[in-house]
Amino acid sequence: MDKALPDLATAVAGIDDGMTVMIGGFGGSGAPIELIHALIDRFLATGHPKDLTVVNNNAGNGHVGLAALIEAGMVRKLICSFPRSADPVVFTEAYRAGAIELELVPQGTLAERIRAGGAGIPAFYTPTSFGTDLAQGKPVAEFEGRPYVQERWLKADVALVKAHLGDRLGNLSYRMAGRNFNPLMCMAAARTIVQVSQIVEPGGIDPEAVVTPGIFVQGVVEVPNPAQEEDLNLAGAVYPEAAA
Amino acid sequence: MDKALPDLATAVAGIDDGMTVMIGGFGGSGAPIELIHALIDRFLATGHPKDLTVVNNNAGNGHVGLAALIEAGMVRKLICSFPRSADPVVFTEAYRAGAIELELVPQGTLAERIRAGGAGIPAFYTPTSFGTDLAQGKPVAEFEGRPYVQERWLKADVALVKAHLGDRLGNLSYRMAGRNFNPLMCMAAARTIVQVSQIVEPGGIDPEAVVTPGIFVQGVVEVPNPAQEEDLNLAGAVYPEAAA
Amino acid sequence: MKLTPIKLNPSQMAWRAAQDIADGAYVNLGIGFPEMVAKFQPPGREAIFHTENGILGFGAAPAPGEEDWDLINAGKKAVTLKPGTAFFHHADSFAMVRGGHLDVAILGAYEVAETGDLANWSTGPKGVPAVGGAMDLVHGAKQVAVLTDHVTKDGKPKLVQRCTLPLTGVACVTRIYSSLAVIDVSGGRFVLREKLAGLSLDDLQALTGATLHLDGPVADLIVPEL
Amino acid sequence: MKLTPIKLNPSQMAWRAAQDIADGAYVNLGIGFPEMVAKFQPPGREAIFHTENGILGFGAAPAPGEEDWDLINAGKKAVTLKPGTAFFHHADSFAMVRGGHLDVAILGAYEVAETGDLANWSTGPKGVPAVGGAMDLVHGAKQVAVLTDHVTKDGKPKLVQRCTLPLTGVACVTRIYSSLAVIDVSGGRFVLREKLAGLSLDDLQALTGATLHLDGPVADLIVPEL
Repeated sequence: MDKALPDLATAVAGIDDGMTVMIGGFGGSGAPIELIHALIDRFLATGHPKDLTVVNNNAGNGHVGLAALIEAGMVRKLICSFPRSADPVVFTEAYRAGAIELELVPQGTLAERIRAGGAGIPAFYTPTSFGTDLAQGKPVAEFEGRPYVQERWLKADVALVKAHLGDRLGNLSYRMAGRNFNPLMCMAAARTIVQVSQIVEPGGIDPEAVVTPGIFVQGVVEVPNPAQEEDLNLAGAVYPEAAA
Repeated sequence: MDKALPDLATAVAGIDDGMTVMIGGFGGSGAPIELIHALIDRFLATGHPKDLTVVNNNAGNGHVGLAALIEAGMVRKLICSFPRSADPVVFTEAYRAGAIELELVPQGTLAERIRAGGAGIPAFYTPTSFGTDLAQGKPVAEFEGRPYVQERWLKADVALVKAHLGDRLGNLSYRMAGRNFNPLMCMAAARTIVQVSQIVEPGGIDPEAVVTPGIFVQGVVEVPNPAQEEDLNLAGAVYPEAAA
Repeated sequence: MKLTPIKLNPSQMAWRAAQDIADGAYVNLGIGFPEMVAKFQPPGREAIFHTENGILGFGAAPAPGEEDWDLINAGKKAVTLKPGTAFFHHADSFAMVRGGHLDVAILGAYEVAETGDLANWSTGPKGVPAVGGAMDLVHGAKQVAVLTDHVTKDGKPKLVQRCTLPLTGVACVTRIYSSLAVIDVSGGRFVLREKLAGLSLDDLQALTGATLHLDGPVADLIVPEL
Repeated sequence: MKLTPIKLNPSQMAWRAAQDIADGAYVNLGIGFPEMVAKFQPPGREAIFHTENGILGFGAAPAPGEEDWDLINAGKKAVTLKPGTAFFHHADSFAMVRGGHLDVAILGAYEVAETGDLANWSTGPKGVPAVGGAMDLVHGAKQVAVLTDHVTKDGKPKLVQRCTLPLTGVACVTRIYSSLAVIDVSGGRFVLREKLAGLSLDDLQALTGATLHLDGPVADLIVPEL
């Protein structure tokens, strides 16, 4: 078994129009910038994929990564908790123009819905959002005298994930708070594609410190020294550069 | 903040009659034998605690650990998935005599109910047990054309847990498959008491390899070279020895 | 290989089941006979074995005296580490099971119905009930296979129209490796795929509690001597 | 210390809130002013700070130029490691929140009602809505405190009978640290605990949109110059 992929173009080859794509990261930490840019490259070359539904905590920052994906016109709908950032101009303009649909989900509910999708739990109850606009239309039930909102699982066709180390079996470790949504999205997607800073031999990650066991991963591509979204934005980067 | 406890007797001092006690371990792996035996010592000296509801995957093996707790007459009810073992005589006799109540729960549902208790999820839906005797009396709902059973969270007053390394903040690592239910039970109990093979300085566990963050732990006691239930049973051990 | 025996022994059933496990498959083997499947992986294939108690990618049993009792499988038997083994807690372990991430689960059976219903956890109100992970495993794995003698020790069919014992799961079994045949469970019917060459279809039907349907040719069930 | 100012500045509000955080408390500080509370921990007390994006026990901001952008808080600001820091994923992070494991969450507010209802995520249908972790944090933490100016920039009360803006949570706030007073929310009432010495009860009531109840003596709200 060898889940290693030769390059980024191969890694994003199977993503089709209309798919739901989970993209890891919280702001820039743990964001798979290179995978996203490879997907944009494919769209610019072929016109596909488009009409994507993207799941991410945020809505991109500046003109790289997720913001660039939106700016390229590939995203029909965004499911996120916090579509604000230091420079949210791309999403904000698309949203105000009615060019992108937004499903706003409380952050903990978003995380739990994704985990539920990966764990085979079609629905669960949470106190979060009870009595608020974000609970509208959702079933409510009382347990032990307290009201709860029923939330549904969230699954994806593909997850694009950033990890630190990976092996050919798909075992992964992360780097600090770059972990965030990434391990959950690995669980919830039919096909999980991971960029790692280094591919190591099986056993190269301590079995006690494997965060994502390989069963949740379908492909691993090595991207040494990956870009950080914040560094790109501080430098005023735009992707693709030609669009600047 | 220092969650280190001076000895086992102190560690089990706050457990009262009628409490629900989660006990970690799968069979003997990850079973907090020394904490259990300290609790038996207290019962033999004071007559308390008794009428306990115990949550564990199994029902004990031989005459040590959980089996010894049952044999001492301290357990009113057991919530478990698999009350069989190589030598399940203690539980089997108590059960046949009507001296102990059994709530049988599928293993994955047991794990998820405990996690739900720790995560503030009062109920969830699972395909497990649909159409079986173990779903009797539970609400059923259909999602995307498939039937599911509603299960409720499980919480405890106290969890007795075995880990490998621990620090004074309560951060824990485990040893191989000794992990099992232990991290979940840490989350689901109002008071989690952990025996560790070694107490290390904060930072002594790699922050990437902390399995249970300290927020889920209230007390840590050092038990170097802890006994393995299997070794005790292979040696024919009985606890307390006087009862042999 | 010699003449086909009257019925397969457990090793031979396990061997046959192992032939259907693809390279790279994620597999959970139930306690007892199904555990033997791991021994018969065809050369060149590397399946990854999952055990409910939180290990993925473990190795074979250690030499006697080399056991580490923190490194056991769901049957509480000692196993070993391999490069790439991963440990995780029980909730993550059953997320793998319930979430549909396993390719194959192979379980034992008291009864299997033509509806795919399985009974394998309770022989009735007598005795101490114990379910373990069986009810979880029958949901989620892409293939739920059963490894079982074709009939009980008393000679009664274990493959039946409707189960009489308490169910483990409804409409969950997809394939049966019995001591006499390989049978798919599909659309509420038993579909015969392979049978021992020395056994007539009529004789096999007589040992089966529900109709065996044919859907294409029936191959000979051929296994090595084990 | 000098004469009590007309109103507390954000640092002084944060200082006052910090005095109520016990040694060993697990604390989540909302984005913005509440983040300042960490700076004012009294000597000898060690609170453990949680951030939604998966860190427990992080340290202060790094020196400029020393940022590691994988080591950030929920406000996407760089933080630092401390001995005993732990990393975890978002589901575990919100298990801590929703599961009742935090001792204190301190949040900002647009409006707080005497019922304990909080509005702090949306100023209405204009603009881009963004909720983040606020709706989760108001459930689960044993104490949900609000740090806020007592009135809006236009001088309107932020402490009201009923919220008019979209709610973050129902009956969730337990204590308010305002620029003028410390107020408990209990039994559907505002209970005044401390107020600035230079402010009469009548003046404070005039700036408050619901009745201030007294339950025992009202202490002077005394803070250092910051």
